Amino acid sequence: MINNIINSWVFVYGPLSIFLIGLYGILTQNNIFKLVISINIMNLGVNLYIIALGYVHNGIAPIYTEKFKMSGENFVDPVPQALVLTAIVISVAITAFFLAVLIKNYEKYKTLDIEKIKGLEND
Amino acid sequence: MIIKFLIRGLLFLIGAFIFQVSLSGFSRKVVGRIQKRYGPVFWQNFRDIFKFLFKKTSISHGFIFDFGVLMAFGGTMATLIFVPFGNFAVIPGQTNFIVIIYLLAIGLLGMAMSAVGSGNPNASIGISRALTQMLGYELPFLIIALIIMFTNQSSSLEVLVNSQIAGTWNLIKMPLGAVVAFISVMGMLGKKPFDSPIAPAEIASGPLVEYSGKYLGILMIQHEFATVIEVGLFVNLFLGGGKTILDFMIKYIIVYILMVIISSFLPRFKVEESVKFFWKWGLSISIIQAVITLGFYFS
Amino acid sequence: MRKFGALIIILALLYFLGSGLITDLKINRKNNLSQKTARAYINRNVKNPEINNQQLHGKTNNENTAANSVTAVIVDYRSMDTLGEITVLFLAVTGVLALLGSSKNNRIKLEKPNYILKISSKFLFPLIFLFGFYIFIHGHLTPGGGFQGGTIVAAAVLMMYFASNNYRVNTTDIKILESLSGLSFIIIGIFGLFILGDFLQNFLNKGIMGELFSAGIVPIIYILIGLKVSAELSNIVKEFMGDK
Amino acid sequence: MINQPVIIILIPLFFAFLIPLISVFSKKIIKIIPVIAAFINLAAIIKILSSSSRILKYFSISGYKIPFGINLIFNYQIGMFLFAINLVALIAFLYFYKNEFNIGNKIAYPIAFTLGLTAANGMILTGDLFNLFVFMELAAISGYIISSHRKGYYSTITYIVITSIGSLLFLLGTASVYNVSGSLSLNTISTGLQGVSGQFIIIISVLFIISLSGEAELIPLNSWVPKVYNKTGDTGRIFFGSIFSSAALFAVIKVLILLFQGSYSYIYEVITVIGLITLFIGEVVAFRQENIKKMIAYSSVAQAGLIIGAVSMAIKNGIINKMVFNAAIFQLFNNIFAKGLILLGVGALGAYHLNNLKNNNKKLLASILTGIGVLSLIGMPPFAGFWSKFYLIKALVLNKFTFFIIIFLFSALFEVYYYMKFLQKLFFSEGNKTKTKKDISFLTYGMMVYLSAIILLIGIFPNSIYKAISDIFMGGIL
Amino acid sequence: MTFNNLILLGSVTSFLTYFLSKLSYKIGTVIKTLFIIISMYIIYGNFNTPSSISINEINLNFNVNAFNIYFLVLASFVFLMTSLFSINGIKKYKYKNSYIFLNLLLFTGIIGLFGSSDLITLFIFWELITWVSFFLISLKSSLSRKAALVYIFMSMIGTYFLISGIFIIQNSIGGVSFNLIQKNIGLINTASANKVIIFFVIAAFVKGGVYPLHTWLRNAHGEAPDNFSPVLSGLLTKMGLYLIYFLVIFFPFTKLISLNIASFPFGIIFSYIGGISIIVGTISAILQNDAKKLIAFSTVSHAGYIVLAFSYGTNLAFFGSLMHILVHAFTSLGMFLSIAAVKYRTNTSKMDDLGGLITNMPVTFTTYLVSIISLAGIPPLVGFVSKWMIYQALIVNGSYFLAFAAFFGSIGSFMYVFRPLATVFLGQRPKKYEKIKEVPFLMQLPMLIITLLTVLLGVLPGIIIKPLNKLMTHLGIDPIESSLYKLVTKLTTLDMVLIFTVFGLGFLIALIVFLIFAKTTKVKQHEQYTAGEIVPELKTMPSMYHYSKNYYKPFSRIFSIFPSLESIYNRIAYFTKKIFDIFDNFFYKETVNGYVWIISLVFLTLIIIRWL
Repeated sequence: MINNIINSWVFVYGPLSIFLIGLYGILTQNNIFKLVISINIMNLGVNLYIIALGYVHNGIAPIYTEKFKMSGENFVDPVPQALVLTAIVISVAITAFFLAVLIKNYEKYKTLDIEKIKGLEND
Repeated sequence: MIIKFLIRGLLFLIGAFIFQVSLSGFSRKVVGRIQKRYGPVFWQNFRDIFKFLFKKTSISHGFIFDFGVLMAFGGTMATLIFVPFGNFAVIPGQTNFIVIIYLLAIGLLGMAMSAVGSGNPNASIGISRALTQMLGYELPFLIIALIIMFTNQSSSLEVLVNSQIAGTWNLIKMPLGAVVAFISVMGMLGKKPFDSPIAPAEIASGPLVEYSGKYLGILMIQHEFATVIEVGLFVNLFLGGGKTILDFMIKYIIVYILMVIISSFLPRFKVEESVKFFWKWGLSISIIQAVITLGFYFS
Repeated sequence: MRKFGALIIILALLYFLGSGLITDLKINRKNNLSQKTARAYINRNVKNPEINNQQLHGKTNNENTAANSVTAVIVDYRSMDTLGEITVLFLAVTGVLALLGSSKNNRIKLEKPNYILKISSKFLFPLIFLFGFYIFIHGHLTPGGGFQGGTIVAAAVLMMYFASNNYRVNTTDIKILESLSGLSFIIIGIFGLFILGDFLQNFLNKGIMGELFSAGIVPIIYILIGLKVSAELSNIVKEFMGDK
Repeated sequence: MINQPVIIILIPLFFAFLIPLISVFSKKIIKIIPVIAAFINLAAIIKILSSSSRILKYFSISGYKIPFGINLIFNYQIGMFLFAINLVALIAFLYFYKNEFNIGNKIAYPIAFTLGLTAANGMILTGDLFNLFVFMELAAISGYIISSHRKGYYSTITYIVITSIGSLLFLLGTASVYNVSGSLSLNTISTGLQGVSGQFIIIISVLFIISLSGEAELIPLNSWVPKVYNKTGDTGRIFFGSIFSSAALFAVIKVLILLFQGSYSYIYEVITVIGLITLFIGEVVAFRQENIKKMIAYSSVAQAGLIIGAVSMAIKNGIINKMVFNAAIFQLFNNIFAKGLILLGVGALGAYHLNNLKNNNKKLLASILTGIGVLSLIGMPPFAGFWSKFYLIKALVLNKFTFFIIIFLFSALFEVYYYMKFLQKLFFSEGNKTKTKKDISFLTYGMMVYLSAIILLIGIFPNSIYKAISDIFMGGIL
Repeated sequence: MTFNNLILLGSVTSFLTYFLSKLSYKIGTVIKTLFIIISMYIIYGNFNTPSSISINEINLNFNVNAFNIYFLVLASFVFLMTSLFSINGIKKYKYKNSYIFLNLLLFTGIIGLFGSSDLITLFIFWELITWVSFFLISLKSSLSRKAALVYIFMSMIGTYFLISGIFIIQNSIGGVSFNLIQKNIGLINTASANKVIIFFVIAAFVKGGVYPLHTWLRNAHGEAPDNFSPVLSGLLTKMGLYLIYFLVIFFPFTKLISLNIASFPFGIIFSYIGGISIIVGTISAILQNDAKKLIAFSTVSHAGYIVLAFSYGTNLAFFGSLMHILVHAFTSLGMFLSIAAVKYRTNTSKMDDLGGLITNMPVTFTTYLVSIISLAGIPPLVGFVSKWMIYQALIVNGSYFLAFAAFFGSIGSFMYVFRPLATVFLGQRPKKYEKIKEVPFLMQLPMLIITLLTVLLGVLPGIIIKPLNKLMTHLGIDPIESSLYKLVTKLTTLDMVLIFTVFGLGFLIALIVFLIFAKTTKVKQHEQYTAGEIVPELKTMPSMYHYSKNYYKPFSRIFSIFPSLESIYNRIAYFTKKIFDIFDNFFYKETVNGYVWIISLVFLTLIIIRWL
């Protein structure tokens, strides 16, 4: 019983709440830089979620060594780790580009507040 | 054959001319008496007409001015040919109500054309009033006529007349309709209170303002013929025409004098007032009449 | 008000998402790989499923002999993802270049670089560099790999930037490096296409699991990835330092 | 051997990687590289089409069979689609080569465009869920770069935030799906998903619907569209309007059909509603625009809504209504050319705002060619769009989708209205006879003539094309 | 040469003429005229010989039969007249060669539409005509462009209803060719039949300009190029009404007689709509200030006549409606052409600014006069015949509201057609128009032809009645009995020749009377009696003395209280636009996190609606 609750919080609710905290940040913040950070928090939440789903009870890292040489060993799922790796790299890429755009945008409007920018922006 | 019809037609026209002109002269006397005047002699109108016709100088305002007068005169005479007079019709079997109504329009159109062609604004104003008022009085009249034609399943005046002679007059059958038609005919004749188109005081007798000499004479004759047609229509539709010409004439005279007397009491409507009058009362009454009659007919 | 509404929204989302997913997700104890493709990846028996419960380490097999299953997945089983991934990184770096590269040279100057850092970086730099290379050369044996190694190398470059104001990275070299590594990745893949009929198919000798020179093209590709990533990340560093 | 569809992805990728290397030696050559890439790609597609069947076929990569390796799906119909998209891409590249190369960075934008083509091809071809995610991200980032082509940084920021939220939701969905079904390739997930609870399916479907609606310009993630269309360059507009949106729509349709296999009717109901709302709002908002770029943006939003709505309308508990589905696909196919032609013409004429169009009589030919595109888009004979709209209405009426057809035709009214207004302004605008800012090169005329010739040909021979692209997932489902 | 080749040839020729008229627009117009003549010949040649264009599995089937040859000939005639007129008429146009090209394309489209023998073909040409005519209308001015936008919006409504109706038919019958539908009409169930009828009629009413959907007519007709307005009014509206005759082709005529198509009294409703549209059109026409817009509204009221007579359901009325199509084509042709001629010289069709042009352009005047006499339905011209039939039908069944509408229409038409006559051709001529001359002969020619035909058909209606009787028999309706100049009906017989002779004789007598009396002295236009004086201002500025501004002021005072349908529509349009703007602001004019709010709300709702 208590185990289930802990499991559900560690594996599902925790990562999701981190993700949603990021979403909260986007919903409430007007500063573009804070938006970048919020998106990264959401990324973090998602990555945690994926990794958590990949975990097997008492699993070990999926690497064959002298110690674990049989294929029947209780490895954790390697696929989510691969996915997370890809996701991280992609998020790094997006963050980098976002920051570059942010710099240029700041040069253009001299502010990071989107409410102000909305006023300045012309169609 | 053709010659026979021609002669009949000519005689008919001349007869109608003499009859109606003397009648209108007589009616002037009647009006005079009503207004506590002595009034002219009954052949006064002949004097006027021929005086105008034989006048030396008569001014023309160009081609359309003349052409319109001819069109009005010719069209009216052509219309008159189709009206049965008692048991006498110029061309038996050719007395179609719709044809008459629409041929009558030619006269009006010609008159209007030539009057406007004179280029006098008073004439134009008069014409525009006349046309507007026409939209007023024609509709109730046509509705009533429609009912009559429908109940007799024919639009030939002779048939209508004979059916009335056989049965009862439409005056008794549909009194409301008769009243409406009577008022409409007064509108057609341009008698008071419906004489705003030719209001002498404000627009100098409107369409006729530019006419003089023989033009005026011709137009007077045309007006008399038009009177014959319209009153004759009323007599044929409601008073059962006549067994003989004499019978017809008596009814005709009664109706005409009645109209003259009534109109001599009344003031003048503004044009939109008269249109409203015809639509409010004339139309509604005629439609009531239609409902009643058709109800009887179908039951 | 706005904050409050946001709070309500995310709480509702948390409730619905969590309680919707939790019932069917196979977590922790419930999670067993037998129904998953991962089992085949781990057992390296995608091509011939009959081999089960047998020793793989120190042996050879005709499928994949990378000791690190994650590497096997990344570089062999799902290598198309990896190709796309490095393309994404490459593209992002290009984008950063497009935006920041146009502006003139205004390199961030530290008014007084840390003395210790300045001295120590001189000999730390080759070590970190070496470490990074080690990481991505041994990607198929130990944890880590091309991306991790590349990041370490870029970190070294970053350190150098902080260490001294007149440190420069040569743009042309970076360009050539990332371009060549990317191209050779594709070319290797196309070799596979021509030799064995599938793109990125492992056409080299598999060797024995656990040795350095094993697993055919896997280490080669991972090295290429490492080079590319290190080049690209240091390019990012360079651009954000405002260096031309 | 070489007939693997993967090379359609690889060729542009290869040239994109080549560009930095070339830039070291000379910057002149770069501007021709994307053109070469698209051209070779077209040749490759034709080569592959010549030896491909109509049945859906799975091509494994790195030698591992389904569901273990990543696989690409391909058949003749998909080939036709790729051909259309690459053709428009070639034209866009030519336009870029002629007019817009000198704007902005000379290395980055060619790379971005070339990789954009790669991403579009990948989104269409891939048969793997996570691989689709990767290609969508690739498309997104090239989109970010393209959208910043004319310094519209704020629009780019909007675009980034919205699409990255979408992609994160997609990741959530993918991870959950993998965890439950244990596989990532589109056609095996559905078997793995059997016996899961309804709630799970709801969450998954909503996650996928919302996340996929980003690139496909559907509500709720399409708020970036007008901003980006307004701020990016001409080539970028062609890319967004004609290439990315079509490829993304195709990807959505693929997921709808291969992943969910037509079961779970809730998904399709939701998507029908979303599509209809998108259609209606897009048309009526476009109807109010004075800015032509935004007008076309909203109209493409509406088109996406129409197509998705029709497709999901066609799917009902596991059975595809072939008539509606094929008609919708035909509409999508015609849109690629029509929208490409319109955007090309708008760019070439510099016609950006309804009220300050200069007198285009000197460029009457270009206006007329643009007009052909517009007439085709609003479905007037004898152009291609007429037939797709015709078949769509036919299918909808014959299947008694009354509500759908009412909304569809009602919004089509407004579409006709504003596009006709645009044409009037284009043909008869009595502006002062100032010199228009750029006059159109012979090459651009050639491209426009080429596209309009295609549209006219489809208009005259609709059925052969219709047959060629009908039953696009034959064998994949049902 | 068969019919399908004619269509192909037409579309090719139109493109050729575009480039040829770049040399000189006269060449283009001449080619156009020749092509129309040739096509008339070919249409006669192809009577009852089906032919089809089939490009991969799309068959455009054509067949000329007793029914549609009437419309085909009418179309070619109208086009012939206008293109003769426009040989000189388009001299001042800005986009000459586009005009010629589009006009010829439109001709091809209309021939294709009338010649088509299945509904799909008909629909394709319908769409083609819609956009071609849209561009034709927009050719003139910025005002005409606004009008064209309204036009295309409303006609697209019609188009969409039409296509839906067509597919409903295909769904329930399994084919769209006319013969097939006629054969298997039994297969269609009542509900679908109702739908089909309503959809077809809406499409027809929009294009035909019948009451609730007529609002596009005024500006489209008024602002369109002067040489195109006759086609628009005389033909394109008829093209709309052509559609409702399919109700007779498809559904047996007996059902129409009982005013009860497919279990619903459509006949009554449509005839009443026709009546309303007569009245509304007439009143609005009287209130117009621009000659072309006035004629546009007369088109509305006459479309009302046709609909009324069509759906009234007796064969006499049906015949009347068929004939009235021809009559109205003639009259609107004549009126529009004469107004176009006036405009060609004076560059305006505002009745306030014109006057006294009769001495300058007598031929134009004659055309206009004859046309309006025919329009007002005055004997002995052709207009009287068709109206007479309609009246007969109405009187026989004594349906007095419809009769009231019909009478109102004809008397009112008398009122509004007289106004241009008075204010444009008669009255005082403004100074600036003293020099202008009659239009060149090539422009007079069509007007003369129309005048002569109007009189001839009026005197000898049998010429047109005989083929129309064939048409009726083709539709399975018993024809009306008539000879060359006699029409016999239940009420009475009409003898046009007699009326004509009597009228002629009356005119002769009047002439004699006129001539025997004293000679007249002709005076200048502006030497007039006003209170016994000649006004001096008349010499300097006669227009001051010309009564033309708000001619029917008293009448308009009566109707000043009623709001016009157009203004109501405009208000609706305004409100819808505001609503649309709200959408825009809500979805697309936000900051980034505003968008994210929308996203998360949608996300939440999508989950919740299914969850609960």
